[in-house]
Amino acid sequence: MALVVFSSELQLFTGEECTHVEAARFKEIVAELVDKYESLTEEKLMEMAVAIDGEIIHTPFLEVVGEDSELHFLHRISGG
Amino acid sequence: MAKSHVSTSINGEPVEYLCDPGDTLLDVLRNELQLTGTKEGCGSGDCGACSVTLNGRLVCSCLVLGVEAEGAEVGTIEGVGANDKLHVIQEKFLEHAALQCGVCTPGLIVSTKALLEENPNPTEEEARYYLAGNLCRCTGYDKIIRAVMDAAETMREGA
Amino acid sequence: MVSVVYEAPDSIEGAVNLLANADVPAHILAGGTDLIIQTNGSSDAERLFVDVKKIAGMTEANLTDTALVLGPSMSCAAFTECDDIKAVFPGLVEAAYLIGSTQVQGRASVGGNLCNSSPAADTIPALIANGAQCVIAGPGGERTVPVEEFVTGVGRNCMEKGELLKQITIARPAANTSDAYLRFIPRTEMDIAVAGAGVSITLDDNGTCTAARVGIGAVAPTALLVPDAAAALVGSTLDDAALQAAADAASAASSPITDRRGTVEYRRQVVGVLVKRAATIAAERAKGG
Amino acid sequence: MSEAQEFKYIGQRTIRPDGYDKVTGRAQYGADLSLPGMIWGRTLRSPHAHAKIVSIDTSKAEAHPDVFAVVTFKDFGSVEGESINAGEGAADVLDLARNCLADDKVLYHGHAIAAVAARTERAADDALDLIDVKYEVLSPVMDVEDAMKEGAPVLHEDMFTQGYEETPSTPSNIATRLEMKMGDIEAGFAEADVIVEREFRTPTAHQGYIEPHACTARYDEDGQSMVWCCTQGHFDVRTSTAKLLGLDLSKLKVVASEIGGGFGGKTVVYQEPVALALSRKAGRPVKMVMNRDEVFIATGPTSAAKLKAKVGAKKDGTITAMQGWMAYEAGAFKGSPMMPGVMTMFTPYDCGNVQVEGFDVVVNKSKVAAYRAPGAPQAEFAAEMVVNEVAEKIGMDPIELRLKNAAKEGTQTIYGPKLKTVGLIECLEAARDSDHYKSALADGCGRGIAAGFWFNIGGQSSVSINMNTDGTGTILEGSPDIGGSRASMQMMAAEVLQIEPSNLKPIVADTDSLPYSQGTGGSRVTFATGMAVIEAAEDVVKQIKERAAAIWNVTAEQVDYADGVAINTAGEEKMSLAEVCQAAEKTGGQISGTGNINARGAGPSFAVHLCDTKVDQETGKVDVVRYTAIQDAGKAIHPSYVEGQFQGGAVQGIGWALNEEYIFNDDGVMENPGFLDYRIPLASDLPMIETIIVEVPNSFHPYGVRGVGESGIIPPLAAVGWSVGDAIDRKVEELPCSPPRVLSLIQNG
Repeated sequence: MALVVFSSELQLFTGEECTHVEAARFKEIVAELVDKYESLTEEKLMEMAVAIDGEIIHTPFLEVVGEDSELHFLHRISGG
Repeated sequence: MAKSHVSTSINGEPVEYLCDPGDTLLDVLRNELQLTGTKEGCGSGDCGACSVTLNGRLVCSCLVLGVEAEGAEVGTIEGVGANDKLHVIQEKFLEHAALQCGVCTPGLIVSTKALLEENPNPTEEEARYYLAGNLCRCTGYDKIIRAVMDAAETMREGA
Repeated sequence: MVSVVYEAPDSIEGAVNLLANADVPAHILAGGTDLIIQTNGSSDAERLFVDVKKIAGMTEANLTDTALVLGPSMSCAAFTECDDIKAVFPGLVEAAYLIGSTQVQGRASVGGNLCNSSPAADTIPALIANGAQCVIAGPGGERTVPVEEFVTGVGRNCMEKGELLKQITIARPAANTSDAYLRFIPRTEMDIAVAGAGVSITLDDNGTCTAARVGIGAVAPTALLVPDAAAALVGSTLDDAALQAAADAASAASSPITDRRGTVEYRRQVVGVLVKRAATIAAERAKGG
Repeated sequence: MSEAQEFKYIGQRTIRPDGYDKVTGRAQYGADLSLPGMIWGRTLRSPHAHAKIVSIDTSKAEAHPDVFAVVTFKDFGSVEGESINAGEGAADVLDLARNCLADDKVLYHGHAIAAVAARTERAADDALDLIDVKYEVLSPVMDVEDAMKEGAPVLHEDMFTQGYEETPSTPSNIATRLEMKMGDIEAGFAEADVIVEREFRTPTAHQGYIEPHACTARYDEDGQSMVWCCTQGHFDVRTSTAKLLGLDLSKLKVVASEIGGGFGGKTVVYQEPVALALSRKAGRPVKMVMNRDEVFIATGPTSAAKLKAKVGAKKDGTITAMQGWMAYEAGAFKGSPMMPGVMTMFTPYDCGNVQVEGFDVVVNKSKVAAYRAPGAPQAEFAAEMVVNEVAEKIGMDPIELRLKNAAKEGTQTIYGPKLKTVGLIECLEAARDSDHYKSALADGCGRGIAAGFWFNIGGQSSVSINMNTDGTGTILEGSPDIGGSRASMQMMAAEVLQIEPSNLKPIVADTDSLPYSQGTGGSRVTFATGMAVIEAAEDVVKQIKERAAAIWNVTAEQVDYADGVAINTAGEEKMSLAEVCQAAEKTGGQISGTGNINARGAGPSFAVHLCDTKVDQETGKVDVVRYTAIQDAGKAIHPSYVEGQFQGGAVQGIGWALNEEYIFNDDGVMENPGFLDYRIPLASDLPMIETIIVEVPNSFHPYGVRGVGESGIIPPLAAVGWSVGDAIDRKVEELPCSPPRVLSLIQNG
């Protein structure tokens, strides 16, 4: 099961720091999370970037998530 | 108000144009004569992007009226270097990567040419002060000054 | 529609005529480095520019046995190349050299700097220190005004409609006299003075100051002659106490404002520092000369 | 990627391919395009910092004989508050539209209200005077302190602070509150022997690019509209402009001119939609060029900020807790870079107990735009100043302290993931071993050191390489080249194709010629567009092999490609790339490679700077006497332009630290909107900027590139600030270190 760690901002929606999710791909993880947390929307999650095992992905969607992967949702970074 | 007729010389070629007496030389160069190598960065003489020579003196063309060029000799970036060969200063700017965005570059090259004509052997400090009126926001000036000093040396050797 | 009429007369009389008879706002165009910016944003429907640079003598400087006669529209670049003048009035030449960039130097002039009458003009304190006189031509003939009386307020001066600054004259100084001008700016170049100080010093053979003039700029509506600062120097060997007294006198004479370039307190302090430093340099030069 | 790669072209200092045009004045920038029948647009701007617009009467301007069109907000049609990718990340369309032309309120001095297109620029200016706007003037709110106060005038009645468990029911100027934390901050401080806590302020500062915003727009009712402009992202200009004017993307072509500097400030639209709206109404091409004062009052500054930093450490130098607080000005509309400020503040440190809280606050200044590592310089300034003070307090060398606590591979960041391979330790060691750090400090001087962290980004880049029949090729990329990136693209393609770089011509293609490409920003181009170039070039190589294989009647796998030559491993034959290209006509048509990617795996770039300053004790004037910038490039493709990025970033940071600041009067009117009084560094202000390129490869890039454009602006604020304080034996808490402020510190402590 992949470990999903929530930012303090997302914790406002989830009420917990992390959770384990059983899913093979990122979009399915999002579906699981939206199911699990009532106030968390797909839109909210999809507008964020994600770091899967430390690699920051700005527009995640089809990413394959490993059994022991660690996921962090974070704000998309832009730049100057 | 009728436009004024001006006969002048730009980069050694006779040029005539009509301009409003309130137009700056910069307006005339860019908008009437399509000599857009001379850039406008501020319109107030604070950035040097519009540097040209007027009767051999380095000036900001945004602070000269088009009508004042009557009978004068104007030198712009388009007149630096020959058609098929860059001026040493231009070559050195490229060699030293002395430009990033390049918008200040025409002004800096015109100014550097004026500097080295006045003072073929400037110290780094003299070069920095002479060029203080040419703002560059990209490079931090380091590579520009290196290019200027190298160009000076090369020109002295060639002289 | 804003429209400009441009005239370039070749004589003082011609210029005076144009200026005196203008029925629209008339401006004297010398280097244009202030005028062109100022009139860009102006809403005058029509205006007259009288370019005075074609008039004989306006762009030349002559140092005679008795005086410097300066054509007010001579570019600072040309003026600062005059080694003979630099030898006699190094401070004045420095002041001219400090106006703007190399590019601005190519056009700006001492006369233009004076006639623009900014409180922060660099050459005015140096002209004051050297006791310069302004020769003004007008419909009624010529008159001469000491430079410290020429400027009457921020951007204002004593010239009436139809008048034109024809010459700036400075008598050759006594032996063992020299000058210096310093200004303070946040960067090394390109800024308008936050404070400025021009000092002229005459020394006797023992190094005692026998005469001094102190002009300060950017710390009052006009550049000021500060007799108290000069008095603090005269009779001294420019020791620390005398220099500090002169600095204090300059600070006391100032009445600066707070604006984007400096605060009241800052300007008042710094003008004193500049007087001290300029007096020291002028004295060094007076010794050497 | 392998550890020690051998390169043929990468790492050389080639002459940039666009250089000739730039040193001869031929290169065409934003204001350099004129079209037949073109007229000029000018913008009416608010004289008030905060006011309701009661009415706008444009009838007199419209009646002016030289005027062709006047537009206001209404000409944008119906714009809804949805989010689009408008350059520097997601932006609210309605905010964007209201920033281009004010709707019912003006929110800053200089806020655009209407625009006129007329036969000449002067006539357009005259006509602006004929537009009658009636205002109900409101009190302006000019800094975060005032804006966050109870009862402060509110800019947006519909703005309720996001980021609390319960969204407040009354509107305020605080758009967002964000908190990030890890570990136990209280326990961390309890463990500390030394705690330093200070409050800091940084001013509103501008990107200060020399080229003002400029564009030429031609509306075409048949769907051939065109905008030519100087921008960091022409695809994003197309998105925004098309949205505001209700056009399909295919009906608008945006051409990126050469760009005269951007630094983040040219990632958003200001005039482009307005010019196209004017052109639509006027039936003529319209050129709009900002004056310098418009650039200052109405475009891009970066956030002024108020910050607090608190750091605890043990006597041995172990940092035990780091806490930060920051409030960033967003300007007139929400969206300051507070978030990256929170994320980057303490990232150079491997500390488990961290907590940072940030606020995004609207004020009556122009909407901030991205500026080089947006948000990081302010936050890391506060952090680095306090870290230096901790080192001072425990009597430890500041580099040693940083080495002891340096972030490294595996360091947990406050924003979630653990760091991959990074080069901070290598940068610190290079700083420690540098000639600069080992040199004695001259009398009356001070020395400062600071580190900086920036993420860098990847994102979408699209590239085509079209090969010609003589074996030369054109590289089409969609990322505007601000600092010489075409040279890097040329070198990377040359490295793959194994042909001379000069045989490849890189161009920035317009929006009709390539799929979407994200703009130039986030230090992404050499990394992400570089990856797209490599992919496109590999595609070309693949086709070269296939064509040669077809000619030799072998399989593509039997063909090797080396030194620009295809080799038949099953026979004796060889064909050069040029020969294969020449034969393309007979082997299936011309050869063209594509690389359309969404790059991930951007590698953070750490920087460490050293600064020596000398302070005039009687005037407070600061001179930078020596400066060294050290930064991890991953791999320097073109070392000269990498050094150029270090130097340029350093000097922008020096300017920010020393003299640059917006000055407003009591009515919120900017008093220094020009290069005369907004004092960016001059050639005569500076020494040479020494550079050390550290190369710790980024494993996600084929050549190890990280991206170097932004990190260099972060350390100077604290390196200069600490150095000044060191020279005068005081603690700097407010930037810039302008002479009056420094003199006051000297005299009043």
